[in-house]
Amino acid sequence: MMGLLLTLFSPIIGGFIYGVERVVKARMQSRQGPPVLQPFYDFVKLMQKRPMMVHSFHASMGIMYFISTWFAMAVLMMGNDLLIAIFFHVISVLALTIGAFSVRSSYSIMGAMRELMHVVSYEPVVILLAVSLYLVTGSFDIAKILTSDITPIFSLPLVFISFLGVMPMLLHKSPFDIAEAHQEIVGGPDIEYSGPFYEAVYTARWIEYVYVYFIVFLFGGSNYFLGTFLVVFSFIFINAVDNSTARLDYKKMLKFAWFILIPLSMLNIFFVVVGAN
Amino acid sequence: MNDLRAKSPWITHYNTGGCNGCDIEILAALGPKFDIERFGMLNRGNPKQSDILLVTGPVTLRCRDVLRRVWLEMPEPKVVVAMGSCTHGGGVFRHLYHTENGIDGIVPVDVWIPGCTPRIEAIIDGLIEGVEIWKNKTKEKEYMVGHSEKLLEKIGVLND
Amino acid sequence: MGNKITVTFGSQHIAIPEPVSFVFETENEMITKVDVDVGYVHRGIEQAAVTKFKFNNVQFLLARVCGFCSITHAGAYIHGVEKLLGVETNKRIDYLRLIVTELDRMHSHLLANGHVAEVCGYENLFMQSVKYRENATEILEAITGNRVQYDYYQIGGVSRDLSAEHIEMIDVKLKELRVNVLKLRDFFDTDYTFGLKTKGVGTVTYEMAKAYNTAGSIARASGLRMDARNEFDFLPYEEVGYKLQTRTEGDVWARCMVRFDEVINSIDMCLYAVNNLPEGEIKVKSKGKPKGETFIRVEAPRGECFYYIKGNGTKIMERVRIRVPTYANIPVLRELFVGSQYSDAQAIVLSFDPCLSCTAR
Amino acid sequence: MEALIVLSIVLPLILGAIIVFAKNDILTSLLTWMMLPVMSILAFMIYAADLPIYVDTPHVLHWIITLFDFGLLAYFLYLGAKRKSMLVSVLSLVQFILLVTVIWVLPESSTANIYVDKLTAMMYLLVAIVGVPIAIYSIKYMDFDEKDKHLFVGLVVAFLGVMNFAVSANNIEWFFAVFETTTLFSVIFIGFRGDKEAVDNSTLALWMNQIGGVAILLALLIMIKDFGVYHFTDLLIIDKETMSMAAFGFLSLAALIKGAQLPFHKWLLGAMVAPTPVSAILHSATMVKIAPFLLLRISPIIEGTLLAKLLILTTGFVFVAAAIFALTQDNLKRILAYSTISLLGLMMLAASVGTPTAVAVSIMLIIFHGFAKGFLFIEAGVLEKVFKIKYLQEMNMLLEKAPLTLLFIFFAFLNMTFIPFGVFVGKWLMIEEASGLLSQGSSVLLIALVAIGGVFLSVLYMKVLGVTIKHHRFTDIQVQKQPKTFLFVAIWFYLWLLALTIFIAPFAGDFVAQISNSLTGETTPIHADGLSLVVGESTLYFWQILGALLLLAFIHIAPLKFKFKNVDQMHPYNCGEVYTRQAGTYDFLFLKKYEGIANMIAITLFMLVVVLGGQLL
Repeated sequence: MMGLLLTLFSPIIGGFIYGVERVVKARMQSRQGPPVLQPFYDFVKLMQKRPMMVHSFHASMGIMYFISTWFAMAVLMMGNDLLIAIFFHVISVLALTIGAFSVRSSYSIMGAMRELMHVVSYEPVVILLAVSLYLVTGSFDIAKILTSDITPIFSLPLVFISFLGVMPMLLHKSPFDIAEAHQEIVGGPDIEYSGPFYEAVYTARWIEYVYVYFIVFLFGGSNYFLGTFLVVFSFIFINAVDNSTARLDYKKMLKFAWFILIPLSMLNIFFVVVGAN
Repeated sequence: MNDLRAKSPWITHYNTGGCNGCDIEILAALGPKFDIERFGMLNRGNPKQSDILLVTGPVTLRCRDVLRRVWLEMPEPKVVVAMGSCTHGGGVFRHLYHTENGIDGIVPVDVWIPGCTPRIEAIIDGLIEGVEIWKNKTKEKEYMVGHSEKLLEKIGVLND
Repeated sequence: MGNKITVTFGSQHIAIPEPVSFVFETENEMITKVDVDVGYVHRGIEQAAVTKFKFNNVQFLLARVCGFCSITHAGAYIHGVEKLLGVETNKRIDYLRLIVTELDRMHSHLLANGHVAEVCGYENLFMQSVKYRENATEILEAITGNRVQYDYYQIGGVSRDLSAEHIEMIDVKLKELRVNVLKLRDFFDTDYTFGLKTKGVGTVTYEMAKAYNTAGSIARASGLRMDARNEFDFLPYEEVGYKLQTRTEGDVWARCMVRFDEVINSIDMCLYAVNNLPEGEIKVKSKGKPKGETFIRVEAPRGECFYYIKGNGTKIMERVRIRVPTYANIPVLRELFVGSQYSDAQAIVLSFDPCLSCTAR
Repeated sequence: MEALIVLSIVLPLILGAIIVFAKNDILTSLLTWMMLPVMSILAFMIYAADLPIYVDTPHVLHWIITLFDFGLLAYFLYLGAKRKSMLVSVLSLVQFILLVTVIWVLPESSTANIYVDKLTAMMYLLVAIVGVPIAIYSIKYMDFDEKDKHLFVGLVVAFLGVMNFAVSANNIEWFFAVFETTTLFSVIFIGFRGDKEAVDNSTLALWMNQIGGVAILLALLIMIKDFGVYHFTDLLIIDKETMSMAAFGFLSLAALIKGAQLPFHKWLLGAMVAPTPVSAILHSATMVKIAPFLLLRISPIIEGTLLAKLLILTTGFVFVAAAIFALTQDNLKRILAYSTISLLGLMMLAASVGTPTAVAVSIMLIIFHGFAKGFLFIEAGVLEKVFKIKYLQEMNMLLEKAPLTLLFIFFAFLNMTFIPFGVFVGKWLMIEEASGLLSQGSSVLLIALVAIGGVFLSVLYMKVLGVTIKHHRFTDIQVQKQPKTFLFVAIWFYLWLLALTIFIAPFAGDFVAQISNSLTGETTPIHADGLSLVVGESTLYFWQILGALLLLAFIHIAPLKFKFKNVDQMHPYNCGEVYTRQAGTYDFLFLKKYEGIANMIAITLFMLVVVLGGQLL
C-alpha cells in the first residue's frame, strides 16, 4: 500500500526535491533563487504550451521515457527484486536515447551517445550495489532489506561511497552532467522536446530523483532514521559537489567509474565475503 | 492557471549583431546581485523550450534569418522582448548598409526596453512586463512579420 | 563516413552570447575539422564613421563597436583626433581616462573568466565572478553614470569629474574588490576539477603565438611579452605602476590566470591613480577640424587595438580603420580546435574571450 | 523411438543430397518447406519421449566413421597443400598421427554411441525451429544475384543433420568426427563465393578449428590412458574426487575455439564473407552452439574445480572484451558476430559454473540467443539483398527505406538485452546465482564480469538501434514490399520470440528447469507461479513481464504506426542555422588499440585453462 502511494506521488515528491534543490543551489551560489514550488510552475507552464515536435516517434519517446521511468519506480516500490527494478531503469534509458537518436540533430545524438556512456559508468556500480545488499541482508527483496536486522551501511561503507560517486551520473549533476551539458550540447537528449512533450521528460527526471534517493534509503536497512539521514546527507553532498566542480568529459567519467568506483565496490564485497567466512 | 504559468518564463537570448553591451547586462542579471531566477526565469538558450525571446542588436542581414528561425522554433504562447536602442529601429546603426533597422520588421515585438545600454532594473522591468503580456496570450499560432510560404521556404524551415 | 558528427556551435548558442558560427566535424567528440564564420555582426561601422557622423560624434558610434571595450575604441579614436587637432590634455584627464579604462578591463576580464568557468560547467564560479564584478561596474556607474556603455571620453577631456566622496567610495570598493579577486584567483588556481578541464587544454605555444601573431592575454599567456600599454604612449601607465603580466603555459588556465594578474595590476593602478589624482580641468578646449593622418595603438581588454584615422579638414573623417585583437586571434583559435575534444571547445573559445562585434564591426 | 532419432539425423542429410543433385527449384522448395513440420514434429516427439535414450549402433558404422575421419583429414591435407597453408597441413598431419594413435589404443566399449537426453532433444528442437526456417529463407536469398543455389540450400539442409548428429554423439571419437565435419562445412560455407577473401577466411577458419580437433584428440588420448573410457556418459559416472582434469582441459579448449572466443574469434568474423544464411545458421542454432553444448556435457564433472574457475575467468573476460570491441565496428554483420562471441562467452561461463541455475541460464541463453541471432541475421540478409545496406552508416533513416525490417531488427535487438526477454532473464538469473555463490565465499570477479559485460551489450544494442531509427521524414511512411518467404521467416521468429517471452515463466520454470535437472541431477530452484517466474526468493511478476513487454512493444512499433494528430512539426534545433550536416555516431575507434592486449590476455587465460586447469603441471 505504502509502495503504491509512493509510486503514485513520486512525481510530486520528486518535484519538491527538485524545487528544494534549486533553492539550495541558488543559496550556495549566493543568490536568492526561485520559490520552492518553481518546478510545479514550470509544469503548469509547459502544459499550456502549444505542442510542437520533430516527428511523432520522437515525441512519443518523450512520453515513453516518463511512463517507463514511472513504471521502473513502481517496480522498485512494489516488486520484490531490486535487480529487476534496476534493469527496468534501462528501459527508460532506452526510450530516452532512442528518441534522442531518432532526430537528425547533432546535439541530440551526442547527448544520447553520452547518455549511453553514463549507463556504462553507473550501471555496473548499481548492480554491484544490489549484489552487495543481497550479500549483507541475504535477499534481493526490497521489503526484506527494509526489515532486516542488519544495517547495510555499516558493512558497505565503500559501496555507499561509490554510489555517492555515481549519483551525479544518475541525476545528471556536475561534475558528471555530461549528457546534459547545457553549455555544450544544450541539454543533450532533451533538446528537441518542447511544450507538453518536454514536460514528460522534465517530470521523468523528478521521478528519477525519488528512484535514486530511495536506493540510498535502502542503506539504512530497518533503521529508517538512519535511512532518512543518509538521504539528507547524500542530497546535501550531491548539491555541494554539483556546485563546486567543473564538468568533466566522458572519458574521464568512464575512467573514474571504472578504475575507482567499481574496484571500490568490489573491494567492499570482497571484504564482506572474507569477513563472513 | 495563467498566474501559475507566469511564474515560470524561460528565456532564449539572441544577439542579432549588437555591441555586447546588452549581453553583458543579461549575464549580470543572471548573477547574484539581480538574480532573475527569483521570478522563475532561466536562461535556457534553447528556443524549443523557451517562452521569452530576448533580442538585442540592430539585426544585421546575416542574423535576420537566424532570428526568424529561432522565433519560429519557439512554441506559443511566446513573447518577444526587444532590448536596447538598436533593436528599436537600429539606434546608432540605423540606415547602415548591413542592418535591418530594428527587429520589428522581422518578428512581432511585445515589449521594448529602451536605453543604451538599458539598466538592469529596466531589463527586469521589461521582462516582467513581457510576462504580463505573455500571461494573457494563448496557444493560438502567431505569424511572423511578412509570413508566407515563400519566406518559410527561403529561410529553410519548410523542409530540412 | 557514418562516424562523423557535424556539430554546429552558434550562431545562436547558449555558451556564446554573440552570434558566431563554428561548424565542427567531430569523430568520437574529437574535432577533425572546423569552419569559423565571424561575419554575423558586421554592421558597416567603418563606413558609417566616414559617411554618417561628424568627427566629434564618431566616438559614440565607435563605442558601440563593442560593449566590452567601448572605452578603448572611443579612446583610441579620440586620442587620434586629439593628435590631429593638436590638443594637449592635462594630467587629471589622463588619470581619469586611465581609471575608467582600467575599470573597464577589470569588469571585462572578470566576466570573461567567469564565463570560462560557466562553460566548463562550473556555474558557481561564474556566479561568484559576476558577483565580485559588480564592484567594478558600480564604480563605473558612479564615475560615468552608466554601467556598460559610458561615453566618458570626449574630445579634449572626459564627461564627468570625480568628487572627493567618489574617491573615498572607489578606494573602499577597489580594496574590497582586490581581496575578492585574490580569493577568486586562488579558486581558479587551485580547484581540481577546473584544472582538469583547463590545464593542458588548448595550448598555444610560444612559437605558435609568435607565428600566428596573436594579441592580448592569449599572447601573454604563451610568454610573448607584448602589450600596447607598454609599447605605445597613450596614457601615463608607467607613472601608476603598470607591470606586464606573462605566463608560459599557454593553455586555457594560463589565459585565465593572466587575466586575473592583470585585474590585480589594474586595481593597483587605479588605487594609485585615484589616490594621487592631479588637480586640473576635466576638459580642455579644442578648435578646428582634424587634418592629416595618424595611427593609435591601445590595449583593449582583449589585446592590442589599432586605429588608423585620416582627416581632410572637413567635418567628416576621411578614413577610420580598425584592427581588433580578436581578429588576429581567430587563426590560432582555428588551429587549436583540430585534435581537441568537443567538450573542451567552449572553454577554448571563451578563454580567448572573443569579441565578435569587434571583429566584424 | 530410436528410428525417430536416426531419422532426425539422416533425413536432412538425405534431403540435402537430393536437393544438391536434383537441381530442381520446385523440389527444393517443397522438400525444405516440408522439413519444417517434419523436423519439428520429430523433435517434439523425441522430447516428449522417455529420455534419455541410448541408441545402439552397428559396429560397422564405427569403422565407416573412422574411415570418414581419415578421408576428411586427407582432404584437409589436400586443402592445405592447395592453398599453400603450412598451418593447415601441419595440423592435419598432427591430427592424422593422433588419430592413428587413438585408434591404436582404443579399448572396446559396450556403451551406446548415440545418447539422446533432454539437452540433445532441446537442441533438436532448436535446429528444427530455428535452423529449418533459415534453410527456407536461403532458397529465396540465393535468388538474388548468387550462384549455385541448389548446392547451397542442400548444404544448409545437410548441415542441420550434421548438427543433430553432433549433439547426439556419445562416443567422443565420433564427436571428433562430427566436430571436424562441422569444420568442413564451415570451410565450404565460408569459401562458398570462391573469391580470394572468401578462400582466405575459410583457410583461417580451417586451421583455427583444427586446433580444436587436435585438442579433442589429445583429450581422447588422455581420457583413454587415465580412465579407459571415451563416452560422455561413462565419464559422468567416474568418481569426481580422484579424477585428473587434463582431458577436460583439452575438451574445454576445443569448446573455446569452436565458440570463437578471443583470440580465435577471427574465424567467426571471417564467416561474414559468406552468404548471410551461413552466418544465420552458424550463429543461431548450430556450429558455435556446439561449444556451450560441450561444456554443458562436461559441466557436472568440472563443476567447482580450478578448471571451471579458469574457464569462468576466460569466458567472462571474452564476454566483456567482445562486447567492448563490438562498439568499434561499423558493419552490421560484424557487430552481430561480436555480440555472438560475447554471448557465447556468457553461455560458456554459465555452463562452467555448473550449478543447476547456471546450467538453466546457459540453456536459456542458447535457446533465446539462437532465436534472436537467427532473426537478426536473416534481417541483415534482407537489408543486404533487398535494400543494399551493409554498414551502420547506411542504416540511417532505415525507417523510411525499410520500416518493416526495422521493426523486426528492433524487436530482435530488444530480445538480446532487455527485460523481460529470455536473454535478459538469463543474465538476471546469472547475477542472482553469482550472488548466491558469493555468500559461500567466492566469485567476486564473476559477478563483476557478468554485470559489466551485460551493460556493454545493452549499450551496444542501444547504439545500433539509435543509428537505425534516425529519420526526419515529415510525411507518412510507406511499407516497402519484401519477398513473402522473407516475411514468413521473420514473422515465424517474431511470433516464437513473443510467445516464449509472454510464457517465459512456464518456459523457464518447466522446460528449461527440467533439462537442467536432468543434466545436473539436482533440483533447479526455478519454477513458475502462474505466469510469474520465481527464482529462489525473487520473483519476476507477470505484471512486470507484461508491463515491460507493453512498453517495449510500443517503443518498437511506434515508429511505424504511432502518429500525433494536429501537432506541428518543426525541424531540429541547429543553432538557428541550416547547414547540411552529418549526424553519424561514435565509433570508439580508439578502443581498437587495446585489441592486441585483449588477445594477449585471452591467450594467457587459454594457456592457464589448459595448463593449470588441466593440471598438466
